[in-house]
Amino acid sequence: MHAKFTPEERVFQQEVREFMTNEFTDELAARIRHPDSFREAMIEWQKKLDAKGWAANGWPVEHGGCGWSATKRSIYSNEMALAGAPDVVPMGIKMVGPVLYSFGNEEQKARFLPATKASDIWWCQGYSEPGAGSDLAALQTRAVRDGDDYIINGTKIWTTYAQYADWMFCLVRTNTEGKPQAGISFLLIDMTSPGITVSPIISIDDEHHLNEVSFSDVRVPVANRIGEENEGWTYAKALLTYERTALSGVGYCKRTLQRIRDYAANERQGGGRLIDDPDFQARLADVEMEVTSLEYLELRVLNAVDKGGAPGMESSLLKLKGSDCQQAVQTLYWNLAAAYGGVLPGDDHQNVSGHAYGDQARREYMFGRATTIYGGSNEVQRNIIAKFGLGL
Amino acid sequence: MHAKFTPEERVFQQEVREFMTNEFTDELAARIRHPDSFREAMIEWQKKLDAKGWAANGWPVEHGGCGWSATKRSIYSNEMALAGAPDVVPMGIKMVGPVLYSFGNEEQKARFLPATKASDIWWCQGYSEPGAGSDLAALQTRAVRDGDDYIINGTKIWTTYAQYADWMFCLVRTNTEGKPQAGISFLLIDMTSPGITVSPIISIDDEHHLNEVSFSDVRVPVANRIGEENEGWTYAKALLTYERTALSGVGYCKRTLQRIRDYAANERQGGGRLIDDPDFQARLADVEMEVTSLEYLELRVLNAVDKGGAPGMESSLLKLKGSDCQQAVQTLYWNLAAAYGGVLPGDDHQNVSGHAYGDQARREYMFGRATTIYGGSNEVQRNIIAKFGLGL
Amino acid sequence: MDFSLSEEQQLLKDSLEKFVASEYSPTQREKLLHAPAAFSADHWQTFAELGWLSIPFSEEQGGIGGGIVESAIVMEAFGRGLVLEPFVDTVLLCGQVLARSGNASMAEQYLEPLIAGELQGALAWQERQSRSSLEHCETEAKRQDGGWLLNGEKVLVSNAAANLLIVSAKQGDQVGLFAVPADNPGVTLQTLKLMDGRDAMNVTLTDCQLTAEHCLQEAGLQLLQQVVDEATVALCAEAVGAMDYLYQATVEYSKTRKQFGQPIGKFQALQHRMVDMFMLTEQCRSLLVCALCSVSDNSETVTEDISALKAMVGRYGRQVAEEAVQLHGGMGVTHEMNIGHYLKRLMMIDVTFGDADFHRRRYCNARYAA
Amino acid sequence: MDFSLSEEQQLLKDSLEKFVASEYSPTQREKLLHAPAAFSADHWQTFAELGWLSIPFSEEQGGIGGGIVESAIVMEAFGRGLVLEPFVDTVLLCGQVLARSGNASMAEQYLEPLIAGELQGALAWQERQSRSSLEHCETEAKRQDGGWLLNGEKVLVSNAAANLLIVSAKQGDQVGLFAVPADNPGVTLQTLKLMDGRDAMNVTLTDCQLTAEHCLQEAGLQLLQQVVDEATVALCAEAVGAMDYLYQATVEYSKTRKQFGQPIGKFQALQHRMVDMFMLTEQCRSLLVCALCSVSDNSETVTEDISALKAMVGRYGRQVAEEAVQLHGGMGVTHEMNIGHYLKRLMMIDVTFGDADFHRRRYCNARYAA
Repeated sequence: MHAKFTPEERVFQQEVREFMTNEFTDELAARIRHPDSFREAMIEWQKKLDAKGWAANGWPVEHGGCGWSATKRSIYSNEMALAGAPDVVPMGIKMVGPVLYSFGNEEQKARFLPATKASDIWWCQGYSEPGAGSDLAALQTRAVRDGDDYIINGTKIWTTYAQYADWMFCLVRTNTEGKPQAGISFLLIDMTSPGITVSPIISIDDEHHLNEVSFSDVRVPVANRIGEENEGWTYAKALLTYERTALSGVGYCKRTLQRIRDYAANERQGGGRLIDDPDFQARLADVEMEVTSLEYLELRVLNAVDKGGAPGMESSLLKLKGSDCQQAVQTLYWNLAAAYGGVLPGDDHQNVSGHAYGDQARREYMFGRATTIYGGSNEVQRNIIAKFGLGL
Repeated sequence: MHAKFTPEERVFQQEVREFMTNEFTDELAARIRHPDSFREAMIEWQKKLDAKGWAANGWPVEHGGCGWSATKRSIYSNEMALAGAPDVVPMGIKMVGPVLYSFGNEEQKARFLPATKASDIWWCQGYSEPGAGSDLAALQTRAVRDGDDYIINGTKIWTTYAQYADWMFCLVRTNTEGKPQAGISFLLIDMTSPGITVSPIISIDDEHHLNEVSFSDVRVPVANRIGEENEGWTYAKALLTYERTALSGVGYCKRTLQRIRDYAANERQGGGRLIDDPDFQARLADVEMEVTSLEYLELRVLNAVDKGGAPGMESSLLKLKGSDCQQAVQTLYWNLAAAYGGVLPGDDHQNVSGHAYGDQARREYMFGRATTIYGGSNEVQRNIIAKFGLGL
Repeated sequence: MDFSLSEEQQLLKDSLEKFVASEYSPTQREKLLHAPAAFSADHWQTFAELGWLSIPFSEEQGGIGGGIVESAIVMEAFGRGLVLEPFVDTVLLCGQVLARSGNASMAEQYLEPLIAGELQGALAWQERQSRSSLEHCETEAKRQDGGWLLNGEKVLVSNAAANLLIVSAKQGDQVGLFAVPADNPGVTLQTLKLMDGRDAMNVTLTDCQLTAEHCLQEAGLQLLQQVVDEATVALCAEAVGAMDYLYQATVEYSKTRKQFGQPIGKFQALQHRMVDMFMLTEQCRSLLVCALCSVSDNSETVTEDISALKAMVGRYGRQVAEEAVQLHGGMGVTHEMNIGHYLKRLMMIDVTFGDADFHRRRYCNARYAA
Repeated sequence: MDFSLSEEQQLLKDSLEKFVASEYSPTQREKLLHAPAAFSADHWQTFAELGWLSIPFSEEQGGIGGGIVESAIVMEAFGRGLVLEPFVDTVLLCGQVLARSGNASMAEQYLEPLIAGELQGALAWQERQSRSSLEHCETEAKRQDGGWLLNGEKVLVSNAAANLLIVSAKQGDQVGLFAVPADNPGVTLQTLKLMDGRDAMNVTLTDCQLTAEHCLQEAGLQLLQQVVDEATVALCAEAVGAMDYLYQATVEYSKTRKQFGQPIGKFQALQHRMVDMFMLTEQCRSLLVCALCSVSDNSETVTEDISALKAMVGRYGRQVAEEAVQLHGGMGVTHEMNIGHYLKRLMMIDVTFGDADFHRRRYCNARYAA
């Protein structure tokens, strides 16, 4: 049992670090931060990763994946996080990608996989509905067969980045009889189809990430259905597992803790430095220990996967603990920023507050409230672990 | 809104303080601490309180109560706790007493109330059964009518101080049909009746407080039934409310915190005093604030009762928060004692450990584990508050 | 000991609750956020007419002689409705420093318009390096020509509508308190928009000249601490009002929102968490009662009692709001639903006049120091 | 990076689990509590025969060259069964100080009987005033006649069966380590019974004379800290084994215990709490893996990693055990049921070599010091 890197792994680490330093420029970072340039800049970044062969690193090698060991995956995401570079937008490469190569037919794979890898398609996820949040199987959006098409009517909600999306992967009801889980199909929907309306939802961080997407007699070719009719739940469940593994956010936590330590070393409190305050230290240490334990929990899961174990209930554990850790880090960041975190950005924000990070601390705290809600709320994760993990 | 005492209240406070100082002697305290002399010494103490007119202070004045205001009751229990004096054993005066004067007939009142007040009867409570813990209504102990008697068969468990008791107040099943709450009767049982077996249960503090009490064809006169047959649940529910109000333990918490502060001022850690350690201070402060909030929660309830409000759901809140606070105080006490708390008493305990309080810290922590279980577990209290307090 | 309200206090409470119920629906409030200085000048006039602005002033000063309990009654009602008008800043901070400073000329000049609703006030104490410490003040006051010259910078000063600033400034070894009209040519103001919808400002004092009488107290730290302490209690009352709203709104939402075929309020795990929200609210209310009595009785433990209250409100206020967001699910994270606005206000209350950790340490220092 | 066990490690694990399953039922364990020194001399001989006592010693010293991972494998299995035999005291504390001290004569004299199961050891470091600090040592060692004279008192020394004590003692500015036979006429022992069933002792040293070679190291603090750190990791492995047992036993109990007409494991609020017990256990196991790698790799962050592990195990170990007691209801508070015994052991592990707060502060000092 050891956590050391081999010489080859060290070379890899150096390669990733250099790539991030050279390619993730301050200019690119600034464009990603700004809502107006976010989409274009993210695609540019993902294309850089793809050019290096890393965009879809977790996919099977035959579809352009890297076949990395757990150690290499951990090195990659660590270096990425430490450079402050964002991972790819998850909906394409991390969510629908695995469904496509696992359950799609040859034509679908050929049409969508390379384009997804190259970020030529921006995907969004059409799962939640106003009446079906954590109880996903209660979804009501109807797809009625009409010749070679389905006709879709209904509403999806909390759809992240729908305003940017070219395509949506979507769960629809093709049968209203039997158990709610039966009768669901998995469709790929062109967002330019007539009858789709995307309406923004403003979040409590005052940003526009989320949308409501409504369908009024939208035609979707049957050829865009993944797998069998009424079997969509099976594919979605497999996807949820991937999604949860993608959600631990340990890299984000580590990077933010690094920032917090740096800022706290410069923050003055009365006479001294905040980082020397025993109460602040105790609070910081509590969070750091939780994050280290999350990091090793994730590494243990990845290690087990390397040895042939499939991510099952552990992925729920990672989602649960990961979202708790992210919120704990965000709370600490907010504590650090204190009243300066409450100042909304003005024309001259940095000068005004004297604390450039106050604005970031507040946004991340606010944005992070959703972490324990989406992707299956933490309450649902606990139900899943109780049932499948503990046999209750 | 104020918390000041009137001159009359100040005189009362002085009177209680002097009584405690004079009557609760070190010699008596020592005998109460020792299991062999506990029963006799407690009766002696309760008789002193009764002679002063204070034993059954919460009873209606016509039965020997004091008619105190919330302020006076608070002064009384505060002074008692600060003197380290134990309150009366609750089963008689605090639990069965109110049932007797509320629901007993004249003969029962005459026979039992004065003797209970004078501590001439030691009561125990026969509620829980092996299959009926928090789900009290599931109790199975049968009482079958036979002329002027009931014949009792069954088993009660977790019966505190049954080894000392003269009488038990007891819930038995007189009807097996209908809802489980129907068909329960409330009986007073002479513990010297043939067919009763009391078996000790040793707790994790290695002490004998609890017992199993089994009934084999035990005859109980119908005259010892409180109220109507099959209506016992109603009387028991009323009693549970009284019991929970009696369980907040704020006096105990305050006295123990005082001890912890005193000991921590003398405990050496490396070079300095433990009380000056910022981590210990923070932990102590967290608990002290919780206890102060419990104290004022209780005072608010008592104040409302004075103004004519009946203790309802608030009593569950006091039980819930009170037991949490007691355990928090005990954990802090254990933290203070650290490894010395693990030493079991020997012939020369104080010398051995060098920390007289280590033994006490461990015992109280261990004994306190039951606080969140008995009298309706905290899980059941939460259910009650959700249902009756929040309407869920 | 008596925790009940007097008849007058109960009437005050009723009229405040009536005002909030009729004037502070989420839609009405949303509109006010876009008004100048982010509150309603009309409401402020109503407050003056109803006598609310005169509450904590003595009768000689034109008030009705109310105390900390009356202030808490106002702020708890305001907390339930997320009322935006700057009662704490103008009446409890600026007004109380004026009223208690012993400087009759300033009191005479400013209290009457303040009580009449014609003057807004603010307390400018915080500086970039001070974090939550009142005494760590680097703004300087120097005597000059029989008057004073102030130089320095104050940040995050609440109430951007203020006509009069109370400024703390170091003079020698002491912290003095000064009444500084906002239109003094030595004053530069920069408005900041805060997350809870309010407007604050940074204040720069550059050779700001004041007459001698504008010095309220040359050694004012004790007065400053006392006024801030009592305003802190009022802020905590506001927080308790907001927490009360949040747990009740969450319970109501859980009765209507269905998942897995039943209202989510039927799930035991959620029931227990709502019970905890209720319990945390009642705990904060209990420490509020404790602090109110302590201030009213001028108790020896007043510092500990106020810091205990602020520490608990800071921690549990945010916890209750976070739980409310979580139990509202997706709806909880939208700008449209008011739950998030309560969260933001409770977060701001936590960081005003020192957060939970700051007050826990202050409690420790008051209670355990050798 | 590789967290899997080698084939030999897996075999060791299997044989340990087999031993615990066959020899450590609650009834079997209860009997051992009444044996001399509260463990089984027969079991100890079995350990010696199976080679377990030789695990962490180099081949030159008669061992099999195992490392921290092997020690953790032993202790995790022992934790699941609440095994009483003093593996940590004799093998990991006394044995490792001897093995690493560089004092060949003492190692030669004592290691062979120790590995053969003929010698019991203990580490006598704690003093009345030291609390958890290894360096705050008032027992004194003075040079005399070419040897040493020790005076002082050590408390709560684990393993009352010890024939050989490793004693820390101040000599000048340094903390020396000495091998002190328990039958030295200058040694007085007083046995203490501990709540987890074990026997400890207070040790008084009165003009205790030792030859020069009994001084293992004159400046031994670093060695002492290193050996204690690694033993701490092993204790944490024991705790993880105990936590693992507790959450599983609670889940099983909840499937059979009925209340309100159904197994209590069907109540959602209890399900979520058992999920948390499981999660806390997995978190502690994750930090155990981290610390094992850190020790094995001789990482720069080894102090932080060990203290993080001990802090988390201290806090969550007790929390998991308290929840297990609570969810067992009345049964959880009886001496008869073994749940309470696990609680007691986890409480003792928390307070051994510094509790959760002590190690959090040590973590802070290592990580945030300017």
